[in-house]
Amino acid sequence: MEMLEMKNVTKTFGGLTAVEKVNFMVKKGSISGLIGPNGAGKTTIFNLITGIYKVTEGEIIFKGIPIQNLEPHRIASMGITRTFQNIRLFKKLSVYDNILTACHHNAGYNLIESVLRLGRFKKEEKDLRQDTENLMEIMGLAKWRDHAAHSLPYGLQRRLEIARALAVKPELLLLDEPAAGMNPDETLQLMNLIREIRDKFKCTIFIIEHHMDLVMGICENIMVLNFGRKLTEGPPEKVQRDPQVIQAYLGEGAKLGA
Amino acid sequence: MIQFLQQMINGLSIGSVYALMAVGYSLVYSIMNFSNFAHGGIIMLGAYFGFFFLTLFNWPFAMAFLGAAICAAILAVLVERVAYKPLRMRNAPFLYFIISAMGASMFIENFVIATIGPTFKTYPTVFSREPFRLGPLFIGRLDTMMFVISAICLAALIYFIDFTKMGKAIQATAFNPRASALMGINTDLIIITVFAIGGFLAGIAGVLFGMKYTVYPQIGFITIKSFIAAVFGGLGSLPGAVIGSVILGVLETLISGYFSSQFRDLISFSLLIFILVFRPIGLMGKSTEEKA
Amino acid sequence: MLKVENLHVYYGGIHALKGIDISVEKGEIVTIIGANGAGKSTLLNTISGLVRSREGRIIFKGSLLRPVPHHIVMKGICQVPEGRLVFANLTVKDNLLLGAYLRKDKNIKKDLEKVYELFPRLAERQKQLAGTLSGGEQQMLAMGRGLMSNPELMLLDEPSLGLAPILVDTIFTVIQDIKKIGKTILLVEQNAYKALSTADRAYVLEQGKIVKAGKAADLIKDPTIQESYLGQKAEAGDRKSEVGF
Amino acid sequence: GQKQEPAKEEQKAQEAPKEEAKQETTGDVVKVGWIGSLTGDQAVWGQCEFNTVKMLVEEINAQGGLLGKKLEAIGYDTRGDAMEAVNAVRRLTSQDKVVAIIGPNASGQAIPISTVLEEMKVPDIATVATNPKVTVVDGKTKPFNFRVCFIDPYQGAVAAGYAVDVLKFKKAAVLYDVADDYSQGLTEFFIKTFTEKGGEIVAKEAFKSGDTDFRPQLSKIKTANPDIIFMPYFFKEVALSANQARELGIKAVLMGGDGWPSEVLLEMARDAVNGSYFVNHVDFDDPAVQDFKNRYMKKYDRKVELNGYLAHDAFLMFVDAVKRANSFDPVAIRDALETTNIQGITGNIKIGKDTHNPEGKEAAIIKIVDGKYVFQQKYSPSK
Amino acid sequence: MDWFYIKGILILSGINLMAVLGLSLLTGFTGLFSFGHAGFMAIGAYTAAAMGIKLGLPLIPSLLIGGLAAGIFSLFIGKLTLNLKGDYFCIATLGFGEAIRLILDNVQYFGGARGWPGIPLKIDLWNVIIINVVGILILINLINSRHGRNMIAIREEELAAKTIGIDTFKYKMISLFISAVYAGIAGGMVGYYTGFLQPKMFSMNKSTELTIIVIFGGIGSISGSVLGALFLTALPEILRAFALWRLVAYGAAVIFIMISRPEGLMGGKEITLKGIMRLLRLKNRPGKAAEG
Ligand SMILES: Nc1ncnc2c1ncn2[C@@H]1O[C@H](COP(=O)(O)OP(=O)(O)OP(=O)(O)O)[C@@H](O)[C@H]1O
Ligand SMILES: Nc1ncnc2c1ncn2[C@@H]1O[C@H](COP(=O)(O)OP(=O)(O)OP(=O)(O)O)[C@@H](O)[C@H]1O
Ligand SMILES: [Mg+2]
Ligand SMILES: [Mg+2]
Repeated sequence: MEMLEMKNVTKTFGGLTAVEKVNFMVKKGSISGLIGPNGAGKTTIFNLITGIYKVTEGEIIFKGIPIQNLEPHRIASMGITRTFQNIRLFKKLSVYDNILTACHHNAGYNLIESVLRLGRFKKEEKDLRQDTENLMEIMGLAKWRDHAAHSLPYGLQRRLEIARALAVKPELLLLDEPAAGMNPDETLQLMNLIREIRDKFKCTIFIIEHHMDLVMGICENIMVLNFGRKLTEGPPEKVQRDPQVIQAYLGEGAKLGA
Repeated sequence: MIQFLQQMINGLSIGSVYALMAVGYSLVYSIMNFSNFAHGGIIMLGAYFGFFFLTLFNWPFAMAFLGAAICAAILAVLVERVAYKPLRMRNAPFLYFIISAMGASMFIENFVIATIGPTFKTYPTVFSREPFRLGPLFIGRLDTMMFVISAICLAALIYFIDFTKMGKAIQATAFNPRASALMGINTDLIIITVFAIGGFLAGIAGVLFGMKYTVYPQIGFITIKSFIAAVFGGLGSLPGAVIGSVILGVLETLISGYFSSQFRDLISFSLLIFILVFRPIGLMGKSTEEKA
Repeated sequence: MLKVENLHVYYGGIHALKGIDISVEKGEIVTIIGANGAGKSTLLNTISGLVRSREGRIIFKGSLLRPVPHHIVMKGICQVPEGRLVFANLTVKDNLLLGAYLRKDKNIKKDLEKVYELFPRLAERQKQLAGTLSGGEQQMLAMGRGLMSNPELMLLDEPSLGLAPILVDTIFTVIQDIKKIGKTILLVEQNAYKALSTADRAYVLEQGKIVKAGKAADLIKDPTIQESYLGQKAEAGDRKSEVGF
Repeated sequence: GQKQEPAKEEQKAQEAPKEEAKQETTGDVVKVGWIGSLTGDQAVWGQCEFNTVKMLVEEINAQGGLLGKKLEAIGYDTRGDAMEAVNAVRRLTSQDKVVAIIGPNASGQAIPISTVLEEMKVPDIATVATNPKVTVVDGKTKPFNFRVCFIDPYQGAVAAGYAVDVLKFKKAAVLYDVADDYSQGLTEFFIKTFTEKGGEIVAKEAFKSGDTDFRPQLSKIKTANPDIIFMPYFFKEVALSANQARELGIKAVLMGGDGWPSEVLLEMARDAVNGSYFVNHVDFDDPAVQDFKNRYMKKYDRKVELNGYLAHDAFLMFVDAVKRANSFDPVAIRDALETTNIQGITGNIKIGKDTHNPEGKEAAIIKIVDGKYVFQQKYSPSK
Repeated sequence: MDWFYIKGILILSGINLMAVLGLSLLTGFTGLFSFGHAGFMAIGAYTAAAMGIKLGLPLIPSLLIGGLAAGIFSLFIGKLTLNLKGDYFCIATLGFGEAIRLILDNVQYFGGARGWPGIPLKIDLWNVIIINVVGILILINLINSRHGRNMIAIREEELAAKTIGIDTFKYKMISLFISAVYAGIAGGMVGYYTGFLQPKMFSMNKSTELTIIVIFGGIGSISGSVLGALFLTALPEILRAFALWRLVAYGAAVIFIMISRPEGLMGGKEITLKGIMRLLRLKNRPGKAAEG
């Protein structure tokens, strides 16, 4: 069953075609990867899925509903969230508040109820706070509870961004280079974390990454993008032996290893 | 028809007044990314310097003009040192700069009121103020001068910012002072330069305004119009600021002349807001689809 | 050539560097490895004057460095900062030319061509605003900009961050090339394996302190280093080759 | 004869306390308040008023004080803001315990302070607050508010009456400041009288406080071809608009109100305003006026603005009321103020009991001839 | 000092505070900068006064209707302009504020520029305090709910806020609406306190004054706004003795605070009951230690 389907998706910036006629499917419950040389259009695809950019042509279908050109917040409330390549946390807020803010969808009390502190407000707010505590625990952030987001080390900031995305209870989670700036050991931990997330939160995950250890280690299906077009697609074993991929992306070093 | 032509001339000359302020103001804006509300104060000080050089020291006009511009430049730098630099050092958000600028503007204006006094000072007549006549049309002499001077300033600034190494360094510093420092750019010097140029232009505007309108502590108030014009023209774009100014001037004139002078600002503001709704980055602003 | 003595740096109450001593000789590649938040970037930023130290001395070519960034660049030290910091509002070409801001020689044009040769993608995008480049393209630009300043000592902060594997190789080749023309390099990298294979010497930084130093070739074989920085627990080694590194 | 009297009055005012000073215990200080703009765009007028009050207080003290007591002037800045004016009056009446207040010079501040005055029972004499509602609202006289100037309807009627009846003009244009209460008031009453007398308003154009360019409006006025342009605003704008009118080739006679008189007007627009008329509170050639003008000039080395004359007369009203009440009790002063009938330098001031305005105070019509203010006549419009 | 005078200052602080609270939500918590809040105050003031005088409603309903009128107006403005960014929005609000004033200047039914005297006096210290306490409580509850947090998220990082499902436009609108209601109520209080309304009272200076207070108090801090309103309303009164130099000192004080405390008085922190308790306990501890 398909979680996400891209049909002939194209995006141009002025004269530049960043993404061209891309077709791809993400299976429900899978971990899929998106790789390709720098500037291939990977982040752009994420921006299209999350509604930050408007699609020039083509369709993006999420659980059977076309979502291209919906407002980002609509798409998010339908169940797609993401992290950013350049970290975008609520910098001055604490770790706790970053996550708590993102939990807002799980409560339904309205303005009046919050201003008058009615029963529903109190109950739901308590739940939100409990959710937040749980998430911090799972993501190993509890220790940093009251630290301002911007003062965390880089690796933890990435982790916090994932936690914030999870707070929305997404069905599809998009991770844009989650391992950037991590050393191999940390990358390994991250791999385990991503698997754990998929199992615990029952969500589908779609990752952009340049760390091949990670991509090849956890992705079930990988799309390779080059110059905005799909180069190939398939399981890791297939993709990493593809001479086109080696030539455009992995480089000669990969051949030696193989 | 004659009436219309005359009104267009009126509009252009009002526009040049706005433009003359807008070049200096917009320069600082485009570099520092905040509205330097003290710019009006510097214009006013420039006007006073020019006045005193001409009347107390009996300097020849060219010398007084230059002297006033230089003094204004120095004062603009002084304001930067006192009111903005400490904020810059702490990477304060732009709101704090704006408040500091408001404080500075209040300080400057009232300092002048308390020392020089609130009275109006009339510039000595340096040259004839007779308007040029073109058949039945009247074209102000000072207005023409302002128009030409703002055009020259604009051209010079565009050249300086876009085509010189220093200009590039200024833009780089505007974007990220830390990274600029890593390029070997003396960011402090760059910012001093920007404020000095801004102040110099303010001084020029000040003397011309003084001659046109007399000198008084609130003469800088009209800067608010150039602020509006600069936004309308597209923030961060120097030609945008000037074109915005001219358009605002013409627009106001036509509204006063053909609709209602009572509701002039209401109509012109509504039009501007209306245009912004369709073009949210102003006339010449650069479209930037935010990159995530 | 560069000598850092007993360097202490604080961020407010946080003691980020706790008495660092390192030295870099002319023509060497020295790398610093360490976990996230160890203080690597802080060290580079202190050398280039962006961050002030509370205690300690930095000596470059025999004279004390004043902690003023543009002054330090003038002396011949150039940093390629972490997180790229390209000038988003300027074009690619202008970014590169700003790298050569302090240079007055006639080779600027030639060097520009060299950078384009190294990163053909930048040549294609000369007129594009740097802010709209992809992450990796920005990283290339940052590196190219650093090269344009033609420094004696280059401080590289995670130059391979966000780059495609093929380009990671290129970057390390470039680093070797720079060394060949007599420049000195201080390299901070997360990709410790690559860094140690490229460098002559290495320091290991943990929580603001140097915990190990030595020849890179020796450190790469050190089991504790292998475990905590190279991600090589016994079985991981196999996977690495399987994946193709 | 008339011209000699104010001087005499003043002399008396200054001599009388001398004798009393010996009788009562000296050393006590009685405070007189003043409010107005010392800062902001009204500062020119405010500073002149306060200077005048300070000078007069010093003069009285030099002659032994009033009812045997020394006076002290306490002035507070309002920067033209109504709320500030309220606070300043609160402070004057409660903390400083002044016996009376002089000023402010704008109706927008004079109206809101009345509630404080009534609560604290301290009288106020406004200088140039010309809106009728300063002293009377909905037919009720405000007990503690007085003023020394004539009001907008009167001034507007004088200007319009003079233009139609004396100058025989039929077509008038009005340019006014839409954001200014004074300007709007004069405009309203000028137009009313002018049309009542059979004249025609051919153009009514507005600008906004702070504007410096009036050519769009003037160009439009030019096409309406009026005999006279009424410009009811202050001299800086008058100078600018007059110059611009002439630059556009407009030949119509210009006319204005008491916002006009100032040296600056003549310096800035000497030729442009040549032959214009305006309504004034004083005849500048009056000897009594000369005396005050010279004293002010000597003390401050600045020319006195029109507000100074009115502040002078407001102070005179206060001194007169204190003497007649023979007391510094604010309520007694208020009662005495209601029956004021003195000769000031701006004319005869007879306060109406129901209006608290100087009744029948004649306006002076001044013509500008070759850079001089030439008194034409005292004028009040015929009914 | 005399209580009568202090009471005056307190009432004025209270009126300012009400408007500042609203602006604090918009600027401090949602990160939108407005130069037109005096316009909302004006709408509230004139509506509330009309309710009282023409319809004979009592104070509180009049104020609420005034606030609501301002709020409804803000919806129109917001619909048009909330998509604009930074200074563009700022200019739009400035234009709106000035436009409102110009309309009131021209509406002779409410006295035009000459003002509207004779509004019954119904404001005293007690009802000012009650209104403000209610206003503060509402704001605190709002800020500490998901709705308030969503607004803060917009201030911190709008794009990220969108991707976690926050309808940023809607929340900006809510924020603008509530802040306009507060401003409208404050405006109503002005009329019922001074007994007089005049468009001049709601000039751009008033808007900037409010903004200065918000920033001065510290962005994103309600207690900062309270302290800021008290302090900055009292400051000119304290400086009365300086006469001519009063606003010079005021301007200097604003600059000084900005550069020495660029986070504002409270710097985004709040004075809370817990905090005060903690502080007290800290102070007590050494004492206890000495006992033991
Ligand atoms: N807003 C924009 N305006 C103009 N060009 C853009 C814009 N956003 C992206 N591009 C261009 O589109 C291409 C694809 O960019 P994208 O960010 O998707 O690359 P990417 O695959 O994520 O690369 P990387 O791995 O380096 O992050 C790049 O060449 C980039 O310069
Ligand atoms: N501006 C700052 N304010 C406060 N703390 C900071 C700041 N910059 C860094 N730190 C802290 O100083 C420590 C060292 O940070 P630094 O950036 O030097 O680490 P790093 O080794 O470069 O890490 P990474 O591999 O993630 O880049 C960290 O604990 C970090 O949280
Ligand atoms: Mg990318
Ligand atoms: Mg680092």
